[in-house]
Amino acid sequence: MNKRTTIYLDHNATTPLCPEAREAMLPFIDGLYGNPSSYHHVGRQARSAVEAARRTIAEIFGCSPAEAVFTAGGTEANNLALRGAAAALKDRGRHIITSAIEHHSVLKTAEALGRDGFDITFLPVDAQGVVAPQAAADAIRPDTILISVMHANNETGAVQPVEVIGGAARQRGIAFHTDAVQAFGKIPQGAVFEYADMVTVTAHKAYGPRGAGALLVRRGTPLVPLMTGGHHEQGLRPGTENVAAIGGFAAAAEQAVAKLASESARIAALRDRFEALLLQAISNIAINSRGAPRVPNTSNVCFAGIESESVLLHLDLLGICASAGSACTTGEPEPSHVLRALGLSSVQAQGAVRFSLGRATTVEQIDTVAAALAGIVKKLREVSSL
Amino acid sequence: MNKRTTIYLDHNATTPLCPEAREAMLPFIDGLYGNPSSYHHVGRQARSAVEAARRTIAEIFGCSPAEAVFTAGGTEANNLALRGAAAALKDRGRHIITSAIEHHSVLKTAEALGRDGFDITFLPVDAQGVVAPQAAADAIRPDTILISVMHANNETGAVQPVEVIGGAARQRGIAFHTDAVQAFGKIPQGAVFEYADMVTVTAHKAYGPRGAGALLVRRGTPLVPLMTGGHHEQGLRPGTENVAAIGGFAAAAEQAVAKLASESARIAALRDRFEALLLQAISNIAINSRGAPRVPNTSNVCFAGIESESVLLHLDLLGICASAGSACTTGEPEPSHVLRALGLSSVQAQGAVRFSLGRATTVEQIDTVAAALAGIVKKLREVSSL
Amino acid sequence: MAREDEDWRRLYEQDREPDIEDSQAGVIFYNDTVIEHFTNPCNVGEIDDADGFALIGDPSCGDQMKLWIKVEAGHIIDIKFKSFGCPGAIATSSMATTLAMGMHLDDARQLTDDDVVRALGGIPANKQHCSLMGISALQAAIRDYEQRIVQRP
Amino acid sequence: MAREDEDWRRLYEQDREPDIEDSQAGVIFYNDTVIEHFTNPCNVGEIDDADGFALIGDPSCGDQMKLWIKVEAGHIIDIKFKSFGCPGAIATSSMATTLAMGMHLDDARQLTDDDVVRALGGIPANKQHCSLMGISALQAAIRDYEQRIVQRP
Ligand SMILES: Cc1ncc(COP(=O)(O)O)c(C=O)c1O
Ligand SMILES: Cc1ncc(COP(=O)(O)O)c(C=O)c1O
Repeated sequence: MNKRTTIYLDHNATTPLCPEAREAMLPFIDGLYGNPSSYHHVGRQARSAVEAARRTIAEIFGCSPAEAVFTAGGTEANNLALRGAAAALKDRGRHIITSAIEHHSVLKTAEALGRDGFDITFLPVDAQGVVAPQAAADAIRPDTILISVMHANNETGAVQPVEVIGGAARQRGIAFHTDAVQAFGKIPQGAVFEYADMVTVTAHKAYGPRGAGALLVRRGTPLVPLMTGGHHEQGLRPGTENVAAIGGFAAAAEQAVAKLASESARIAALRDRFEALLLQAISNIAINSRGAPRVPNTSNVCFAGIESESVLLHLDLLGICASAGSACTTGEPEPSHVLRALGLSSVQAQGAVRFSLGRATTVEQIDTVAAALAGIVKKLREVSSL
Repeated sequence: MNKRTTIYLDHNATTPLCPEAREAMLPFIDGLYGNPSSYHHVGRQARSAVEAARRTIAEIFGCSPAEAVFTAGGTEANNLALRGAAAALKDRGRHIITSAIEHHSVLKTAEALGRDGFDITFLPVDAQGVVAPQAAADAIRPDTILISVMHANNETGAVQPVEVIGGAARQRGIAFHTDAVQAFGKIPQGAVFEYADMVTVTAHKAYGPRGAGALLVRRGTPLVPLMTGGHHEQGLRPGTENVAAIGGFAAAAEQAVAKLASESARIAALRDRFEALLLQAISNIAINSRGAPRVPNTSNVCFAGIESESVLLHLDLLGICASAGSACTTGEPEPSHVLRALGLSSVQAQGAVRFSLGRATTVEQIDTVAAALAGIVKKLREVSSL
Repeated sequence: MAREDEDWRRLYEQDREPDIEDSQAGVIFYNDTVIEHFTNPCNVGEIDDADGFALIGDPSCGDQMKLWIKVEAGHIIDIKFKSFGCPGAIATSSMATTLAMGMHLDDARQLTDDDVVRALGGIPANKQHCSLMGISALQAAIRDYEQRIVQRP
Repeated sequence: MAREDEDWRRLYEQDREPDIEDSQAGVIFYNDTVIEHFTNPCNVGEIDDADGFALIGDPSCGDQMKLWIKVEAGHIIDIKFKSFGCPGAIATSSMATTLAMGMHLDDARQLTDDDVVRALGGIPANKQHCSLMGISALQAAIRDYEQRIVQRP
């Protein structure tokens, strides 16, 4: 071990590309450059690839290919779901329900709709970071048009009761959207349209490439496109398709589903070992959402008395990659809205570090990181004024 | 010649990836998978790449890096420009000017804004497919907030007087946007902010990858983002950056600029040869916008008495790729709105085929296609009832 | 078939194997029978002394067809067409005339667009409307023939 | 420096060459001097019989600092700090105390955050506010010392 090797525990931020996705993409980078809308054989090859990918994604989610709308990623899919449904349903009502722990691409979009004349209810979570289904049901009003609750939280990994909330929504004829970006490939999802009308997924959080995501839209769900242009993606998302990324997405998704059972057991064991080691070696720590059902790879740890960026920099100097809150908030000192929603104080939330494990994570890595953290925390606490 | 070789004359639909773009992308497909928003070294590598690409694009267009907003492509950039400026300026006025020959991502967006309470003027074009600058100036009203006129038309190649129209807009304090998707890499553009406030470009029309485009936004231009989420791209475009595509875009853009002078001369000569051969061999044809300033690679030909899909299929059976109208309208029999705007009848417009040449186009290919067309047109005219 | 001597036709005879893998081999939209009827349509032409004629379609909407028939003893003994339109229109015109050739008028009257589509082995969904054209023209030409008989002094 | 014996510290001693090319080698945000003051901060601790003390910052807003000084003959003969905050806060605290150590109070009063930033060779723009903390705490501790003298019976 003469060379710093990277230990990557930031899989909730993004994942490396799996070999299958790489293989699926390369032909479309190297020679198959066609535009799927073109008439000729070069275009048809591209169209075949896109439609094959669409069938793969549809099969995985138990929907029909026409119900899978490819986007450039999760943020776009979330915006399409919320803004699109709000625009389509605004004459039926103006009330939208979401949760306080959504990813910014849902949360800020809901806030923006709030400024545009919609009335938004942000459901609270309990101390474990889970939305109470009853709270969701109670929030429903006659003018409620849309409910959006994420499947798994990106910061804590807490799994939300989307089946129950979705069921309540469907019973009342209200559209239900779930951001499944962090759930996909980590927990089984089954036939998503049994409880949801719209589901967001993105390739790059599941060993696929950047540049492809999807909004699954159950047939009949009212939706106004975010953008206008050509007639791509069933009229819901114009723009020349990113064929390589879409092909890579499908290949990665297939792998994610195939590996789900074995990998989630393996990764959950590593995560549990990691947490046991930390609890043993470091006093005054709290593992957020530990009492909730969680996706197997995520461990969100509060180190009392120290500030997370200092932990991250120490880790980074050792080649260890982790994150504080969500990756999107780097550069802003504001503490995580998710941890605040769990009831943590601002000071506590500032000491939170997220470790998100993945396919390449090993026992040795876990042990190295736990040992490193024990030292880092000790050192920072010696400096700390708290 | 025992094997059908592809002759690709559809570069306005999309282009193959140039080797430089491929080289720039591969590291980010193979190992450098970081999320640019992440704190650690894996993320920083990605961020460095994105910022280097931004500097490259900015330098090419003579703007500052902070003025380059990466998007997933041209359609998104056009939507951001039109919808974003309309939303930002709606209290100042509701009148928007665009042209009748815009790409659908501008045209349909303008129409959508028209349904949302904006008043849209669609400037006509002359018989050569060019907007008269005076018409643009005359259309300006006290409540005009935005003018959007494309730099080069995708179907005919006709170059629009954007400098003059942009100058008139600036004089009146009106935001000017130009869709430069088809101009970039084909004609010199200089410092675009001298006449425009917003400029759309997309990588895949200039030998870059699918999945990256940019809206260049001059500092101070009022713009509301299309989507909400993280703080990426100066707050104007949230979502995890497609690092590989952005890197490939910058590499391709550098090449496009470096090769512009030599390639445009070479390609213009081929295009002229092609048109001369056709005019010589086939009676009753018309080359659209031939009297206008055109980008060097585009030839839009009307074959009287026959329908373009029949020409395309014959060509395709010979391995020759061309398109009818814009690629986006495949599957719809409606004749090109661009050619109708030039004053062509519906029947004439249906006989139009677009040939768009590119870097790999050779004299031999041109001669082969011209010969093939002579035969195809003769055959189809023998069948034709017109 | 008559034009096999022409230069440009020789290009078609080349090995059609594409230089880049195309799972759909050839054309996605149209099957080989359709392609064959498009590239080598049967019964193209006009009949100067036709017994029945029809002009249908609107070229400004995408297609137009002219169809001539010659009838003897209740049978269509010759049929010719000309067509302005997409490959689907040309192929279905060719197939409709092929089916009708030699038929007794009573049988020809029973021909439907389904028969044409079936004979072609199917055509893409967005081209179904084309298949109507050949049959509509045929029926219109038969009606024209019948009307001429009625009007015969 | 005192903890070089610890297990986890050994990790730092490894060759830092990254396994994947990192043009920025190490950390983009902070230069080597900042990193050094962050990983091995100087003057960490408390002074039991301090002559001046200051507590500044609000931990719920991101950082807090405590600073103690010992003064003899108008000179700062000892200085210690404790800091809750980001790497920028720790490094600037370390540098501020390093600069002030041994200084005459008249000179120490002239120290500004610019001096700290300059001594560190710069810090990232979004961390400039941290650099204020060390200096603010120093000035507050000096004021505290002065006040105690005035109040001395
Ligand atoms: C829960 C969740 N939703 C949405 C997103 C956004 O996805 P993307 O980065 O593909 O835009 C992310 C990741 O950043 C996420 O974690
Ligand atoms: C003039 C013009 N504008 C915009 C676009 C849309 O670009 P993209 O395919 O990257 O969405 C195109 C191409 O389709 C175009 O030709």
